[in-house]
Amino acid sequence: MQKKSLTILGQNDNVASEGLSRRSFLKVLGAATATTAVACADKADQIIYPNVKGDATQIPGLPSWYSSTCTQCDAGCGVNYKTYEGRVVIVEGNKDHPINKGGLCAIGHSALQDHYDPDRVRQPLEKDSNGVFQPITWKAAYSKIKQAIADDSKRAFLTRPLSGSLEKLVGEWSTDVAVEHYAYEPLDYAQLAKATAAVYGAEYDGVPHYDFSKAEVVLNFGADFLETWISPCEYSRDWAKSRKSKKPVRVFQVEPRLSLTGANADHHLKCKPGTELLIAKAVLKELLSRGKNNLPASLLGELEVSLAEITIDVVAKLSNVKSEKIVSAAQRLAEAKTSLVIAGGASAKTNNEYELQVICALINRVLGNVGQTINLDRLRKVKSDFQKVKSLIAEINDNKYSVLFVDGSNPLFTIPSDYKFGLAIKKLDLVVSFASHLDETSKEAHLILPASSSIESWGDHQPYAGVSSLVQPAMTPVFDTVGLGDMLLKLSRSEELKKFSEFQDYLKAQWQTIHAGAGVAENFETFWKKSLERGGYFADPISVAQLSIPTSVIVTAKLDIASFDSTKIQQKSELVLLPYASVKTFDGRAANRPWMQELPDPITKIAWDTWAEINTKTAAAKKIKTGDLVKISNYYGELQVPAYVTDHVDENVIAVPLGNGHSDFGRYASSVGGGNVYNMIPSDKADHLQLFTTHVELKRALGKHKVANTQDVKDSDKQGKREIARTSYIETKVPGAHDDHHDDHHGHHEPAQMYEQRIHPLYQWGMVVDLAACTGCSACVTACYAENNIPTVGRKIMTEGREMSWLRLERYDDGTSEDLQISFIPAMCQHCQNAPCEPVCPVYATYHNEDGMNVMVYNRCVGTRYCANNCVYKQRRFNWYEYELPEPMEMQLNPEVMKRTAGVMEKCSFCVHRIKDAKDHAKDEGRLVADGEVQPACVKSCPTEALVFGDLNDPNSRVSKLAKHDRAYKILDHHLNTQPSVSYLDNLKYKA
Amino acid sequence: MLGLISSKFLRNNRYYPFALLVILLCSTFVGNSFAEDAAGYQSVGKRAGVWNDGQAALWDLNIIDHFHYFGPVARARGHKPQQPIKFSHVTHVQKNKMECQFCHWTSAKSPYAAIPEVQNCMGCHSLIGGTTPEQQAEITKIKEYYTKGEPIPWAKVHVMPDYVKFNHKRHVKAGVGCQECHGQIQEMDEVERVSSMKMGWCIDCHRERGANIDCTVCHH
Amino acid sequence: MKGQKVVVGVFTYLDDALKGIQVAKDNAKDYQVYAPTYVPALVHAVDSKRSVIATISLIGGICGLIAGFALAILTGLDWPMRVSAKNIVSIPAYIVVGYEWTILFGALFTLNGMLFLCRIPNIFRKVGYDPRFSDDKYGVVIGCEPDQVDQIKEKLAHTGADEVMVKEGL
Amino acid sequence: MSTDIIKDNATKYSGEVTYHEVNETVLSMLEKPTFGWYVLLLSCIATWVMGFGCWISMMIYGLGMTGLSHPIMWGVYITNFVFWVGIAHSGTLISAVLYLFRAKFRQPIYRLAEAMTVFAVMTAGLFPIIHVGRPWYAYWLMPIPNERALWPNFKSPLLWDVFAVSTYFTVSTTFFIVGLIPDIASARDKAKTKFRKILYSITSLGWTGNARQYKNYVAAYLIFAALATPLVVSVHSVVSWDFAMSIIPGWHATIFPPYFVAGAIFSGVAMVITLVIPLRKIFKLERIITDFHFDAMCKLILLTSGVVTYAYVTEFYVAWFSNNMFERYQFWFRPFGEFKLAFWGMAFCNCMAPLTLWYKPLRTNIAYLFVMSIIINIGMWLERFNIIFTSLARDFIPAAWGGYNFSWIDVGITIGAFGWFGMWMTLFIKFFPSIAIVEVKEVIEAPVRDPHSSVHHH
Repeated sequence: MQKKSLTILGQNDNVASEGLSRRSFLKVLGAATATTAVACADKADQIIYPNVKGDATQIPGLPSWYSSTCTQCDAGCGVNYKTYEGRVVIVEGNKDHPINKGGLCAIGHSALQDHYDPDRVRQPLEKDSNGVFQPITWKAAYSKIKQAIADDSKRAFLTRPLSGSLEKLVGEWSTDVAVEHYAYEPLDYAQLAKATAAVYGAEYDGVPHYDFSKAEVVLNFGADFLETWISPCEYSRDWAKSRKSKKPVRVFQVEPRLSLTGANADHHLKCKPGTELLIAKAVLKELLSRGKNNLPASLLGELEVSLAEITIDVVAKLSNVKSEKIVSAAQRLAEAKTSLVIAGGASAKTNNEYELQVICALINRVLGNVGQTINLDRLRKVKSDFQKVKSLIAEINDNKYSVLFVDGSNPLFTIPSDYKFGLAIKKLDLVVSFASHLDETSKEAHLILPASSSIESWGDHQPYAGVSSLVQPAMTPVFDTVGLGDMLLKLSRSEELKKFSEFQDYLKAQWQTIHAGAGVAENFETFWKKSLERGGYFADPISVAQLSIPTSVIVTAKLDIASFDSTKIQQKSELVLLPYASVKTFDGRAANRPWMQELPDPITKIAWDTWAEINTKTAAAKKIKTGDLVKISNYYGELQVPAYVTDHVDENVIAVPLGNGHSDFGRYASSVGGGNVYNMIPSDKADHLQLFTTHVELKRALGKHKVANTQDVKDSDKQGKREIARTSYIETKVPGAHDDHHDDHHGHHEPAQMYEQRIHPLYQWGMVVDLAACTGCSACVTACYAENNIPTVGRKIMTEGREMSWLRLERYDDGTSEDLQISFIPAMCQHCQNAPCEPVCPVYATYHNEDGMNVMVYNRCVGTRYCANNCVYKQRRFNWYEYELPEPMEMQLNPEVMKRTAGVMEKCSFCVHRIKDAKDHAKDEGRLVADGEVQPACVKSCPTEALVFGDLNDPNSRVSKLAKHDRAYKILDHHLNTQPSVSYLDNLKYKA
Repeated sequence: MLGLISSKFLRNNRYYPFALLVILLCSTFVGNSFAEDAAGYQSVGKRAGVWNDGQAALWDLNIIDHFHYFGPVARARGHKPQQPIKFSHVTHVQKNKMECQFCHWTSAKSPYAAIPEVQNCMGCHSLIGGTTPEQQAEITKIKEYYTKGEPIPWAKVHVMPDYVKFNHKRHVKAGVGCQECHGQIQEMDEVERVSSMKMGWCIDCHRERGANIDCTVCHH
Repeated sequence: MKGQKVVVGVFTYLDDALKGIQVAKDNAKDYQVYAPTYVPALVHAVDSKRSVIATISLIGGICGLIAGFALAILTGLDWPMRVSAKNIVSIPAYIVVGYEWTILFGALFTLNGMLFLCRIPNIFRKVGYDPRFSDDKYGVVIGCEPDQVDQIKEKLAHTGADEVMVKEGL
Repeated sequence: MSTDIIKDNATKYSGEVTYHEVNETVLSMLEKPTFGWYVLLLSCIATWVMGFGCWISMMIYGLGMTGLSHPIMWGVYITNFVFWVGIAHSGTLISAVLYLFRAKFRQPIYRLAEAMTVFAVMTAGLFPIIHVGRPWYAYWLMPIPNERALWPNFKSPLLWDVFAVSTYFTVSTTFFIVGLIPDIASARDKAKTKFRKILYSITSLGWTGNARQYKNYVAAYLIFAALATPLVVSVHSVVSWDFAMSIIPGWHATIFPPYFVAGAIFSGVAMVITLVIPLRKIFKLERIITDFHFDAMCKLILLTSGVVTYAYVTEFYVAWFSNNMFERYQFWFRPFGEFKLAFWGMAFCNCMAPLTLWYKPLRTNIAYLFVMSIIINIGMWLERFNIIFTSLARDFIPAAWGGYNFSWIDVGITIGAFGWFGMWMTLFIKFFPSIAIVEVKEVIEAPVRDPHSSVHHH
C-alpha cells in the first residue's frame, strides 16, 4: 500500500563510539528514494544494500536508541532518539532525565522536522556578485573565513544563549580569533534574574528553580509556565503532581489575556494591560498587614513608604479586577504553608517588569518560600544580554565592525526593525552565518556554513547546577553540514584549540572536569559511556543557599502602571498589542515545521495562521467578526491578520502570537503571512526586549480569511450538558461525588447488555486520562503525528476540515469571561467494547481483536466511511488525498507503521505496533507484558503523565486502578453504552 | 444556440459519432479542469494506488497465481532476478555445509533476515579464492566492493507489499524452517521465489499450526 | 406440432375463435391457439389446469432462504471476527440476507420455470404463426395429415374465420 | 389473472380503443428516430460523460475533490443513491403492487414506470461505487470466494444494502424483461428494418403468444409481482437501515423504514409524471394515457405526501419527547442551523406544495402537474440531504462538528447521473415498446361477433 520509505538495510554505525566519520549516507539515501519515487511503476523490483562492515550491536530491522538533550529551548529536557537503519524516526522524552522525567513538549517532538527540513541549507553557500547563493566547498569556505579573521578588523559573533562546552568553546574561540561574543534571545528572563539578585543576594543572579509540586497556592502574574516559560515540561510535571494529589495547588493567574496556563488556573484574574505591578503591590501590602513581615526592618520601613498609596479599591478600579479577588488571593497566600509567586510571560514584558519581579520576589521572601518552593541552588544563568546587543547594533551602524558571525538564532527576525539591525547588517563587510536555514538573517549573509542539527552533532547542556546533559549525534548528517563546534575548531588559530581535531574531543576534555567533580570511583571512559547512555550526569547540588539581606530594593513609590508607546497613533487608541509566545511556533524557531503549523493552538484552535485575539466588545464596536481580516498598525509597522473574537482578552488588548510572518526561512514558514509581530515593537532604552509596550490602531481590512480552525463551527466549543470533559469542584463537593442526576451514571455503573460481553483471555488494553493533569499542551498530538506517519495537509485542506490528526485535543469553553470553565480533553479512539464503528463495516476492515482493541486494517478498507459516521467520538480520519512528503522528510517515516493511501480510513491504534513489539519481547523471555512496558506515543510524550496506558485485565496495573478511581468516567457511555476502553478522570478545580 | 443545432452539420447523421467523440473529450476536459484545483494543493499528489491496487485486485483469485500476466512479475512464483554476483547456495550450503544463520545472522534476532555484510563475505573469502575461474571472478567482485567500501546491490527476490509486516525472528523461533517459505534454497544456484507468499498461503500455515491469525499480527 | 400439414384459421372475433378451438379439439391430434393478448376464456378453453409455476417458485424461495442463512452463518464461522460485542453468528442480522435471497432465488426459479414451461427461447420454430396474431387477430392452428386438410379447412371456415390457410407442418 | 372485473369498465380506463389501434400507436413510437431524439440522446450522453470526467478526476486526485469532509462522510453520493433508489420504487409499486391490487390505472403507465425502476436502480447502483474510497475493491462487498479466505461482514447494514439492491435490480429487471417479451413479439411482427427484425426476434425469445405460453406466463407474472411487492417494502427499508441502524441522532429512528418507503413512492410517482407528460405529448398517447391516470397518480401523491409529512412531524415530536439532548439539538439544528434552507425547501416542496392537489382541476392540469412533479423531486432530494448532511454535521461531540464544502465535482456527478438515466430512457423508448401493448389490450374488451355470447361472463 505505501512506502516504508527506506527498505534499505543497515547503514548503521555505532554513533556513540565511532564518531561522525561515516560513509556516504546520502548516496544510499539517493538509491532509496529512487526505489520509492517511481510509485506508478512496479515497486516490486527492489534492491537491498547490505552493510559493508558489520556491527553486532546494530541489527537491521531493530531500533537503536540514543540518549541526548533537547536543544529546542534552554530548558534542557532529556530526549531519546529511536533510530532505524541509521535514521532518526522518533524523539521521546528521557525518563531518567531529572528535568522532564519522560515527557516532552510539542516543540521538542517537532525537532525531527527541523532536522529533516527540506529547506535546510544543504552545503556551504557563498553569495555571488548578483546576490545569488552559490554552493562552495567547505575548504573554500574555511579559507575565506580564515582570511577574514586574519586582520585586526573588529568582529562580532552573535548567537543564541549557549551552554556547556559549546559556550566555553565559543568563548575561547572568540578570544582566540579576536571576536566579541554576544548572546541574545527575544524571550529572555533577564529582569527575573536581576530581581532575584536584588532581593535574594547578588550571587543569585539567575532564574531560581521553582517547585510547583510543593506549593499550596501559586500567584502567577502572566508566566506561562505550562507552555513556554523557562522549563515548561518540568513545571507542568510538578504542577500536575500536585493537581493529582489530595491537596492540589491552587493557582491564581493575573494576566490581560487568557493563556493556556491561565485556562488551567483555578482563578483567572483578567486585568487591564500593565496593571500587574499594582496588583502585586496590593497583595504585598495586604500580606504585610496580615502580619507576614518576614523581612529586615529597614526594608519594611522602605516598603511601607512605597506602598503607602496602594489601596485595594484603587487597584481594583485601575486594574479592573474585583477587589475581593485580590484580597482572596492574598488571603490564600497568607494561609498557605507553602506558596509561590511568579511573574513572567509576554504580558509581564512591559517597562515595569523589573519592579514587578522585585515585588514578587519580596512576596516570596515575606511568605518564606525561599528554600521551600524556590531553590536558589539550582540557578539558571541568564546569558542573553539585549543591552549589549543594542550597543553592538549601534556600533555596527557607526561602521565600527566589519565582520559578523551569526548562528541560527535568526536575530534579524526577532530584533524589532526599529532597532535598525536590518540596516546595520548591510553595512558589514562580511557576514558569516552558521544557520541551517536560509532565514531572514542568513539571507543577508555573504557566506553560509550550515551547522548540523543537534541530532547530528555533539554537545552538552548545563541548565542548572547538578544537571549536565549530553547531546550526542544519533545519525550521520542528512546534508553536507558540520557541527558548529567542529567548525569553530577548524577556524581556530591557537594551539590550545588546534589540538582538538573534533568537537567530540573538546567535549570529552570538558567532561573530564565533570568526572573529576563528580567524585565517582569509575574511570573516565566508563563514566563517559554511562553518561551517554543515561543522557548526562545528574547529581543533587550539595550547598545550601544562604539568603543575603538586601539593604534596599528599588520600588517605585508611585502607582505604577506600565506605559505604552503611542508614537503617531492617529486617533487616541487605548488598544495595546500583546505579542505572546505560542506553543506552536514559540519565538519563531518552530515556524517551518508542518507539524507545528498544523497543530491547532490549544486556546483558539487555529492552525497554519497568525491571528489577532480581540475582545468581543472591542470587535463589536469596530464591526469585526471572527475570520475578518484586520489591520493592526502603529508607527513602526502593520499586521494584516484574521481576527479571533473572544471574551478572554481584555478590551484594550489585541493579542497576536509570535513566530509567524517569516519572509524567508522555508516553504512552510513563509506560507503563513500576516506580518512579523516583532517589527511592531518600538525601540527603547530598556535593557531587555519589551514585547508588551505599544499602542496600536485596529481597523477592519478588506476581505475575509478562511482560517484553519478545527473548532470554528458555531457552538462547537460548548459542551453544555454533554459531559465530555467533566470538572469536579473541590470545595463544593468531595471529589467523585457528582452533582444532580448524573450520579447514576458515575463510576462503575453497569448498564444491561444485549449481548454477552466479550472476555479477553490475555490482555485488555486500556487507557486513563487524568483531566486534572492535562494542561492542553498538545504534545501528545505532535507525538502521534510523528509516531504514526500522519500526514500534514496544509492550510487549505485543513480549512475544509480534513486534518488527519488521530488525537484531537478538544477545547470547551462553557463559562463566561468572569466565570471561566475551560476544559481540555485529549480525545483519541476510545476502543469501545461495544464499538458502533465495527458492525457497520461491510468487509471487517475494522473489528475487535483479542486484546480488546478496536483494530483498523487499512489494506482491507474499501472506504465506505460508514464507520466514521457511526463513530460517536468522531475519531476516524479518512484519507481524502494522498499526501507527499518532500525529500528528505520521508526519512522520518516510522517503518513500524504503514503509510496509508488515499481512500482509506484510519484512526488511533493504541500504537498497536508498540504493543506487538512488547509482546514480542515478552514472548522471547517467556513472560507476559509487564505493566508500563507498553506506552503509546501520546502516553510517552505527556509531560504531566496525565495519560496512563496498560492492561485492564490485570487488577494491579496502574490503569485498572485508575479506571476504578472515584473521578473516573467514560465519555457518553451512560448515554450510548459504547463501553470505551479509555476512561477519563474528572478535572479538578477550586470553585471561585 | 438554436442556429447551431439546426445547422446542416448537426442534421447530417453521419457526423453524430464524431460529434459524440468531441463531446466526450470536452466533458472529460471539463471534469479534469476541476481537478486542477486539487493539484494546486501543496502536498497533494496523484494517487499511486489506482494502478497498483487495480492490478492487485485480480490477485484475489487463486488462479492468477499461476500466470504472470497480471500484477507485478516480481511478486509471482518463479521470480528469479539477476544478481550482481553469482552467489550459489548450492556451493555454500550443500557442498560446504554452512548454516543459514551463519550469514543471515539477524534472522533469529530481528524482523529482517538481513543480507550479510560485505565484511561477512570477506571473513572467508579473504582466504578462499575459489576453485574455478568463474568462481574466482565472482569472488574478485566481492573484494572490489569491499575495498571500495560499497555495498553489493543485491536484487530482492522476496518482495512483500508494504502493508505486510513479516517477522523472521518469530518464525525462526517457532521452528519454521527456512525451506518452508523459501523452498529448497540449498539446491538453488540462483535464488528464485518458490512460494506465492500471498495472504491465503500465510493463513493456511498459520491455521494449520494454530498460530495467531489476528489481522494486527501482520497489518498495522 | 404433430402432422405434416397445418391449417391456420385467422379470427377477428373471440367467439369465433372459441368455436375454432372446438373444431381443433374435435378433429386433430394437435393444435395451437394464438392470441394478441391474454384472454382467460380462450386459455381456459384450451387448457383448464393450473400452472405448476407456483410450486417451482416455492422451491426456489425455500432454497434461497436456506442458502442465504447458510452463506451468512458459514462465512461468519470460516474466519470468526468479532465486531462490537455481537455474536459471531448473529441471526437477527442475517434475516435480511435470508430474506433477500429467498426472493432472489424465488424469482430466478420462477424465471427459469416460466421459460421452460413456455418453451422459450424458441426463435425459429413457429409453425403456422402469422404476424397478425400479435396485432389484433386470434389464430387457431391445427396440425393434421395431408388427407385431413380439406375437411378441417372447411370446418374452420364455417366457424367464421377471416381466412383459412394451409401450411407445411414439421 | 382475472381481468373480468377489469373488463367491466374497460372503456372507462383505456378510452374507446381497439387492439389494432393500441398496437399501431405503441409501435409507431419505435419508428425512425427524429432529429429531436438524437439531440436528446446526445445531450444525455454528454451529460453523463461530463459526470464521468468528474469521477475520473476524483479517482486521480482523491475523494477530497468532493465537498465531503469530516464529519460529513456521506454526502451527495449517498443522497443521490437514496434518491435514485427511491425513484425506482414507485416503478415497482405501479407495476407489481398495483397489479396485485388490480388497480386499473396502472396498465398504460406501468412499462414506463418499470423501465424507470430498472434504469434508476442502474443509476443508484453507481453511486455506492462512486462513493467508496477505493472503488476497485468494491467487489470485496460481494461474497466471492477468494484466496485470502476473507468474507464480507453480514452484520453490516451496507452488506444488507448490497444484497437488497442487487436482488432488487435482478428481480425488477427480470420482471421488466418478462413483461416486455410479448410486446417485443408484436414489435418483431411489425418491424420494418432488418436490424430491428433480428433484434426483436432474438429479444422476444420466439414468443408467439399461444395459449400454453399465456397460461404459464400469466401465472409467472403474478408470482413476479408477488415477489417484487415485498421488495418494494424491503429494499427501501434496508436502505433506511443504513441510517436507522446507526447511532447518529437524526438517523437512529424506528420510523425510518415506513417513512422511507412512503417517500420513495412519493418521489417515484412524481418522477413517473415527469416522464409520462412529455412522452404523452410527443407520441400523442392521449387516448391511451388519459386524465384518469393522472388523477389516480395525484391521489397517490397526496397520500404519500401526507405520510411523509406525518413522518417529519413525528421525528420532531419524538426528539422532543425523548428528552435526549442530542436528538433535541439535532432537530433544533435542522430548521434553524446551517442547512436550514434545505429543511425549509423540503418542507415547502414535500408538505405544502402537494396540498394544492386537493383541488381537483389541478390534478388534471398537465402543465401544473409537470411543474409539481419536479418540485416534489427536488423536495425529495432535499429530504435525503437533510437526513444525511444535517445529522452528520451535528452529533455527539461538538468539537468534531463541521460543515460541507461545496464542490463542482459533486454537482457534476449528480447531474451526470441524470444524463446516464436519461440516456437509457431515451434509448429505451426508441427501441422497445414503452407502453405495455399486451396488457393494455387486456383491459380492452375482446371483440365478439355476437354481443350476447357468454364469453365475457365466463
